[in-house]
Amino acid sequence: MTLGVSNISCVRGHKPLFAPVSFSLQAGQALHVEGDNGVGKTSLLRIICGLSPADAGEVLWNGKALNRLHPEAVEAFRATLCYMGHNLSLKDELTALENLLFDAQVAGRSLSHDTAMDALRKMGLNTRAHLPLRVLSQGQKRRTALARLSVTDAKLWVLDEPFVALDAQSLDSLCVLLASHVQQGGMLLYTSHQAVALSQPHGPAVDIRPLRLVGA
Amino acid sequence: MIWQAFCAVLRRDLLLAWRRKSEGLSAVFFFVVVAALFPLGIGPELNVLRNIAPGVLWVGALLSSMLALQRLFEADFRDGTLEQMALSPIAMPLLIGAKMLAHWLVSGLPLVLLAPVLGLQFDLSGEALVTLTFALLLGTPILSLVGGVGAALTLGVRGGGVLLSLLVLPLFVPVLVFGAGAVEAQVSGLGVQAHLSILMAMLLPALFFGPLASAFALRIALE
Amino acid sequence: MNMFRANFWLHYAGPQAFYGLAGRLWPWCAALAVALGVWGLWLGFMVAPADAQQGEGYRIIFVHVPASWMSMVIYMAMAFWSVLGLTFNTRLSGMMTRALAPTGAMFAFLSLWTGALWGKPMWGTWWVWDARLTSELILFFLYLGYIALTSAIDDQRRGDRAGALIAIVGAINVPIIYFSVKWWNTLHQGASVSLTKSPSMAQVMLWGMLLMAMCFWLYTIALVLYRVRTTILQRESHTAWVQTIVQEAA
Amino acid sequence: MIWESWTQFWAMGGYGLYVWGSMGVTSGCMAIEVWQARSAHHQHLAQLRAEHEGHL
Repeated sequence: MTLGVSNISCVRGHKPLFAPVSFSLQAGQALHVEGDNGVGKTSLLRIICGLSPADAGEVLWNGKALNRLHPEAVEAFRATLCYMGHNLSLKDELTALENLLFDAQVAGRSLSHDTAMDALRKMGLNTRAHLPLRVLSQGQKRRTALARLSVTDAKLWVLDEPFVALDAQSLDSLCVLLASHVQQGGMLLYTSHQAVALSQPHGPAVDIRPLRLVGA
Repeated sequence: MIWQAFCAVLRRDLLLAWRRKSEGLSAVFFFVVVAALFPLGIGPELNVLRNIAPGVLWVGALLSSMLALQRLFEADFRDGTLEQMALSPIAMPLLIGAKMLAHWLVSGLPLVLLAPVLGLQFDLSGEALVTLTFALLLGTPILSLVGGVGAALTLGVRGGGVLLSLLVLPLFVPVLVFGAGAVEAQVSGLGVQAHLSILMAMLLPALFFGPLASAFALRIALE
Repeated sequence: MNMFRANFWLHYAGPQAFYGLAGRLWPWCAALAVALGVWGLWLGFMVAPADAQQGEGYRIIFVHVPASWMSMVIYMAMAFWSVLGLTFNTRLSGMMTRALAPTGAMFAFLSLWTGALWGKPMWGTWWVWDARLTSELILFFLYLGYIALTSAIDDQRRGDRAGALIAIVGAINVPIIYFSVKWWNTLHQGASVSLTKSPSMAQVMLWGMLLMAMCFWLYTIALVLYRVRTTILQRESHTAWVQTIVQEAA
Repeated sequence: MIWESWTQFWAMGGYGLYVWGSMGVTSGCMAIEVWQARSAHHQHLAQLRAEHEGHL
């Protein structure tokens, strides 16, 4: 399982956003995308996921370019991908539990009621699971979205600013979740302004590779 | 698995529509009000009303489904749900098809059910009312399916609402012609078979290509 | 002939090469358009005799019919470039489609305008809900929709692709619209008018019309090439070769 | 030549208004279109030149 990125660049207006980016990510590795505001971190993640096209270069999954020429590679890639962007794709009118259940089904995964409740409990939302999201605080909404990570079987996590708007306790539990994902052979790709150490309780810290985006 | 995802999207959208009742109902009320305005503008002469009824009811249905179309993808676009659909391993046209079905059940089906009642105000005969209902039953899904492409293309675009009508209304002409034509043919004693078959013949390809083209348009909008 | 090799076409599909090619071609097209226009109008107004039924009024066909043809041809050309653009992802396609649209809309408008001016003396009314006129009106709306959509989207690539999709959807619908309007027209037994099918159309009238049609073709080609050059300059303004051109022009 | 005088030519057998109305609007539209394309081209060139000089 390899994610390869070779010479990706992205043009907005007439100007390239960042200098061409290349890296490869194996199972059990984490990559932290850093860079100044507006340098294109979100754009890079969206290109890697296949939401936007790259202006040059390509994204490879297990050595095959992710484009129209290889539809089966794209499908296999999507089945192993879990993307969380700025917009959390939560519905205010649905309860936290409903959000979690519907989301899994749309992603083609089956999720039992109990597993979902369990995941919400881990995020400290057990008393809130049956309330419409409208009445939850911003932090609680983010935790609802993050609860998805503990129920997904996707191997590649692509997270845009996952640590924003979390209190100390939920930050810790998220770090544990990310660390155990990577140490169990998952792949993690995230952007963040803050440097956060990922480790399981009493375990070794995950070796995070930095990737610094620089303006072109 | 695929079926499960289809049902999940359908159930979610229906549930959302149920919890946001006022949104869905406004387009239906619009239809009722527009249909009631015509006699006021034209006069209560029953012969005239009977003649214009098919056209008026169809144009009303057309405009009210235009209004509803603006909300088809709007919320999902803003909150990131569409991104998740685009990245799902389930084929996107299928998920979009489920959304369109839900949308039609909420905004199209009520028009079909209300039309006969409104037709009574225009003194349409029993058979004409039946024909009107059947024509709307076949025609309103086409409006949702074709209009979905326009709704997807105008997402997040300046002046999206007006633009949507400019893009989509010309494409609705065939549905209007055959839909209203069916009722007129019924009233004037000609068979309605031909009109309804043609509507059916337009519905089938629309069922296939509508979600496909909309999914493609949504990917463009998400770029 | 190297014209039949794929490389040849790919070469000219690149903006820089196309800029040069278009720059060399458009003056010839424009000159030819003027020559054909003068010749066509000469035949139409100085040589062709008056029509037996319509008198001198028929001379409107020398612009009306070619304008109607062009409005349809241009929409098909837009659909063609759109298919090409969506399948091969060439940058040129979007520019061509966008450059074609205003001219197509203009011809659709001219077709409606001259149709109305013809209708008034011939059938006593400016507008008839005839199948052809009605479909032409809807075609005009389709052009307006395309132009409105592409100009409302700020991102170039997104605008190109969205426009391509709506152009294709429109092109698929044009025959269906025409068919439905025709059906509607026969059902209502309204004005069914034959504008051009006078059976014994004099040879010279036909020639005048064909020459005018060719004039409009070349006018369109010249103008589209010219417009695409402007768009290329704008879109490729950051490249070295455009900088050189700008420098030389200064 | 089929016309005996210019007046006859302009009158177009009583259809002058319609025939010349069509021709006039057609040529007017084309002229506007050509003028617009030209001015857009020159405007872009001028703008690019200004940007270019700004860079120097």
